[in-house]
Amino acid sequence: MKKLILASALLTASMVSAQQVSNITGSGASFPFPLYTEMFNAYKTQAGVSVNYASKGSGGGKRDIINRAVDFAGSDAPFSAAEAKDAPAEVSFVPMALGAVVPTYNIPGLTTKLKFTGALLADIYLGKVKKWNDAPIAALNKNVKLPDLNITPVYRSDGSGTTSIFVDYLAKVSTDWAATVSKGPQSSVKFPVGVGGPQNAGVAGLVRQTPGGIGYVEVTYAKANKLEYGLVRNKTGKFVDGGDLKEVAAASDAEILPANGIDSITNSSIGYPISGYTWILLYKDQKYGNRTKAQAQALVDLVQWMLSSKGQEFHDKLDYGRIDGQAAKVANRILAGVNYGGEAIK
Amino acid sequence: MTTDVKRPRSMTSAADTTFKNIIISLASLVLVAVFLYGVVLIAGGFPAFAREGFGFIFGLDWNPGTEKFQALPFIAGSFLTGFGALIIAVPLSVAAALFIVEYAPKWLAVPVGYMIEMLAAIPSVVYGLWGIFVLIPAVRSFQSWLVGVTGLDWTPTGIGLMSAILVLAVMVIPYVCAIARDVIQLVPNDQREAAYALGATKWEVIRYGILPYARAGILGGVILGLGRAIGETLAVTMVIGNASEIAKNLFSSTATMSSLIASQFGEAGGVQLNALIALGFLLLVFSVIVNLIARVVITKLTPVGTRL
Amino acid sequence: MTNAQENTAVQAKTFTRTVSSARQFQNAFVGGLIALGTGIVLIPLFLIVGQVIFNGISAISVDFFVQTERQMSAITGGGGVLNAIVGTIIMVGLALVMGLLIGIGTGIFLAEFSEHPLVPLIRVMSDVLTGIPAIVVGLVVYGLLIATKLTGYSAIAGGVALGLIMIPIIVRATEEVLKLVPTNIREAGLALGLPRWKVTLSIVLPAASSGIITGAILGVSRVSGEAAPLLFTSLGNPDLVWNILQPMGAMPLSVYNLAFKALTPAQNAQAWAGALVLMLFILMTNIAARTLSKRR
Amino acid sequence: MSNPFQVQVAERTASTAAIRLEAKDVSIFYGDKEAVKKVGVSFRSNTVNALIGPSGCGKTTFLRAINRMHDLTPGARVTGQLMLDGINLYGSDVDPVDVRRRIGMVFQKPNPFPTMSIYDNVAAGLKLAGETNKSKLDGVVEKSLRGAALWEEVKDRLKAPGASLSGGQQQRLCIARALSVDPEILLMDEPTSALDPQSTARIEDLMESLKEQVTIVIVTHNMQQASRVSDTTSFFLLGDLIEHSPTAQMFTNPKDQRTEAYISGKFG
Repeated sequence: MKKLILASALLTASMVSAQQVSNITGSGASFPFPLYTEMFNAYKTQAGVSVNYASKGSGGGKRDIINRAVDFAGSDAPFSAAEAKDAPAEVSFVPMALGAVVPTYNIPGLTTKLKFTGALLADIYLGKVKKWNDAPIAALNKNVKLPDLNITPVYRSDGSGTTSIFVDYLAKVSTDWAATVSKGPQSSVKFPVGVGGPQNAGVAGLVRQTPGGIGYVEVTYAKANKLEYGLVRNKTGKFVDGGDLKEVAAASDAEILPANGIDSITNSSIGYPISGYTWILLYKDQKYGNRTKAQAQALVDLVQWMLSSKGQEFHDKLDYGRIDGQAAKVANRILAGVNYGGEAIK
Repeated sequence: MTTDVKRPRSMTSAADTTFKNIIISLASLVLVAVFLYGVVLIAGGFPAFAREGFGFIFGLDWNPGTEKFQALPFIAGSFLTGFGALIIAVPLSVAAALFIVEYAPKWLAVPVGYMIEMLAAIPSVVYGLWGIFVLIPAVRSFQSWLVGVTGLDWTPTGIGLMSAILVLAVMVIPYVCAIARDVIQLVPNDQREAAYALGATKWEVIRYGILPYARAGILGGVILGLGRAIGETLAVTMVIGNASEIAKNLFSSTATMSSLIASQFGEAGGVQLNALIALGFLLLVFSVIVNLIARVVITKLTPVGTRL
Repeated sequence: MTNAQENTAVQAKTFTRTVSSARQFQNAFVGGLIALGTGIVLIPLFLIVGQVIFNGISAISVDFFVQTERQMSAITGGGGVLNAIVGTIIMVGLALVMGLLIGIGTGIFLAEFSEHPLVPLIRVMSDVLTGIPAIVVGLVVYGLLIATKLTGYSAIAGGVALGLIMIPIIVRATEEVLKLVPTNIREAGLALGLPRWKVTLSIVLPAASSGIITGAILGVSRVSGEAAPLLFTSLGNPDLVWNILQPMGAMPLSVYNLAFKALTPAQNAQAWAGALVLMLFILMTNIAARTLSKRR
Repeated sequence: MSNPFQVQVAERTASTAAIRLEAKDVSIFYGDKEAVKKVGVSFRSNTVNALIGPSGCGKTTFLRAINRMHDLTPGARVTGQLMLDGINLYGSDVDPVDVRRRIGMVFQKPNPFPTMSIYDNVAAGLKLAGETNKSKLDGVVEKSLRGAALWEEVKDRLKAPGASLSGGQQQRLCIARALSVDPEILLMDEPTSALDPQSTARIEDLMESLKEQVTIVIVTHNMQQASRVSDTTSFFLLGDLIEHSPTAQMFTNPKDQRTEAYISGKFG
């Protein structure tokens, strides 16, 4: 039976290659999933190409692209050393959007936005700050009447790019965190205290249902579901709102994006400090397996469109940061390097 | 008188040999499938086994940050939630089975039986939804009440072992109940009549005339329920909290083998991926053992009228 | 049961005086407990069904059935689950083909060739398949078909995963009903000078068909709600696709994605609506199976 | 394909041999247990031959050996020779399917095919062997049902399920089914033991007319039945064939004391 499947697979594959490419499959990060959903819907109308993106997590996307099980992957994190080693050829990382992670909380009766520092967030998630009226919080929020309420930290129980950006930030601002929990970006870590909820919905649900709860979610999700979230102090000492796209853009502008497109912008000198890139991953040399030039072309067209103003128009509506300025130049240059067995595409 | 012309080969015994071979090949695919399960999981999980040794099974530290992968918390989680669910589900299932077979009039027994089976028709992901939006708040209220009464320094969250146990209990009830019902129905009627003839009350009839006969079969159903509970994934993942540690108390977050696979597989790579596949292998082994024990118990011990 | 009841009645009339009031109290008390337990069992059913209907009904519309997930938008709303409904039908269909072919074949082997030395082994292995959790099935099919690039993410991989779950259910049903077909039916066929394969396929199997169909429907109802094995194999697809070599959506996947990965509360309502549709489908298959097995 | 059995088929009508079926030293074993011991007996063309004896005497076992039904019983083994028109049915190049095609069987309990109509029950033998000619099938069905004296009762409801008939009708349906493939020998294993006296009488009448077409071997518990319907009778006891005689002689003047004891009801 396997033979039969294989035979029919080959048959269909050869049939498909003869036709115009109308399907592209991707998988990976759930962080940009709402954005990509809108983009790909529009792309289907505009270009007639169906893009199927399965939101399964950055790690799953990276694994899929390494296994060449998909045409492209989405990821909020660069390759780990092991992943880079497993990849059979060079994979290009095209930055596609910026996202921010915000601390959301549930304190009954509170109407003003709370202020946090990175160190405070780390101490909360390390279990060092236990009550909402503890001194470190009170010191930052002098005009707010804080209740004598236990803090319940809530984290993502599934592996996630959101966690990756959040813990990367905590590792940069807290030596304790870096020593005991995570040294850098990592999609699932062992949180010393708190409870885990699955997906954004799980975290948000837990926070909403738990008086005294605090969690971290993407700002997009927080806004769409009208969650309370706090401001975070950046290096300049300013308390920044992650929902302000200008601040997120500022964070990326503060750093020069390297030529490979990969950079961590958490704890940036200006802008919102818990921000990160999300990337589209594709093989630099598109000629592999029985991949046709038409397929390669279709993919590059898609990514180009996503980087174009037509693709980037959805960012504002959904509260993702655009890729523009220097980052956009880098992104386009990376995409221009994608080829088909040495042949340039376009 | 007859026109016995030569018959096509398909109408001879020779064709039977071909038929037999086809049937055996089809049946052998079952063996191939089981073999492939073993090969894929062992091959995929081996690096993790090799790295951790017996620590994989007996160690407590699962931490992707330090690349330490030891699975005891999840093995414990699977059995804790499984047995916990049974503690709740078994008495209720047996009660419901007795109600349907022995107590309820037919007009009530039939719809009640249908409704209990409907519980088995609800997809796991729906249980997950229900768990998050209904069960967890309910458990949290209970926790708050408990904290209020005892003054314990807990933060009620609703998420954790207890919620997983409850959701699993609801999910295994239809399985245990169906088997309990079947075996109680199989108890010969003269058992009941003999007991009644001695002047026993209904409960005494059940206690001394029926339960001793049905006990083995019910036990088989209970073990089968344990197998279901261990393998259940999505619903548990949503409510258990998925903390990589053994539950400290009834309400703390923990994880089961299947919930950990579901929540980490998507993001895993490298050794973590191997470790999750190895965990899949352990899960396979445990659930297969549990299921086979259940089958043996049911088939060997239930011939009607045999006492344990 | 009726017998037992009559007995109770008779006993109540004649022996009331000899039963001590303590025993009577115990009897009534336990009866009450049993009824209470049954009531407790039914509570979650009403809660869940009520919750699903209450939350999902608002998102049910014609569009929900004729549009696809591609048309869902966090910004504008709308869209439906046609892609997932079709995907579930296709993949469950594939699983059914695989389950029926291997399941009936194996069932025939176990029942009709019961002297074969492989029978005990294959019976145990079929039971082993029954006990394998769905998530492990997903892992293994992922390792077998996707990691090896044999099929890639595709409906066929999803169908194989669901088929693996369905096989043992059909094996068991087939074996059991074949054993119920009287031996003399087989002998009558053979005595007509028919070869054994013809007797098995054209006389014995049809005689057992309603039982096998019941088993198959139970299998369908069991796998239609499975999301775990599809997450790693069929991947999901927001578009309506018919090509089984492409990734494909399925109802449980849609419910899962809409509930946990979607952005807006309106999309969560669609998750409940999907759950409602899925539950109704599974309920209908269950009722169909029950009706058939009653008629047998 | 040189099958001596089939070659013989073409010539058999021309054969003048009156003996159709002959057993030589036939022993039948279930595992180590010898259920039928070195039986030698012959049955002539167009006769009814009864096998009688107490339960467990081996008569049914012997009957089932004639059309190789034991091939399907694990552990069963037949030794000796069973000849149809001089050809050993257990010869290495004889296909049991061919044997059964020529030697039909009617069973103790009526066993119509459960899912089939009356028509399909009778047509099954030909239809499943690949016959598709509708008018030929119609002809065979009518002829067989007439042969089994059932036609008049069922001709208006041929599409009704076979199982909807009464017990006696079902058994005649089974006889019609057996006749449909035009067997030369018809084996009947206590065909009336599950029927009421009236149905029994009908089937006994039927046997009388059937022997025009076929040679019948019938196992019966009922000695009156044997005396009424059969031309020869064989008495089995504990696996041995004690006596084989013309029926009239057997019941009036048995050669063996044990036969006499049995038919006079001293045991059984």
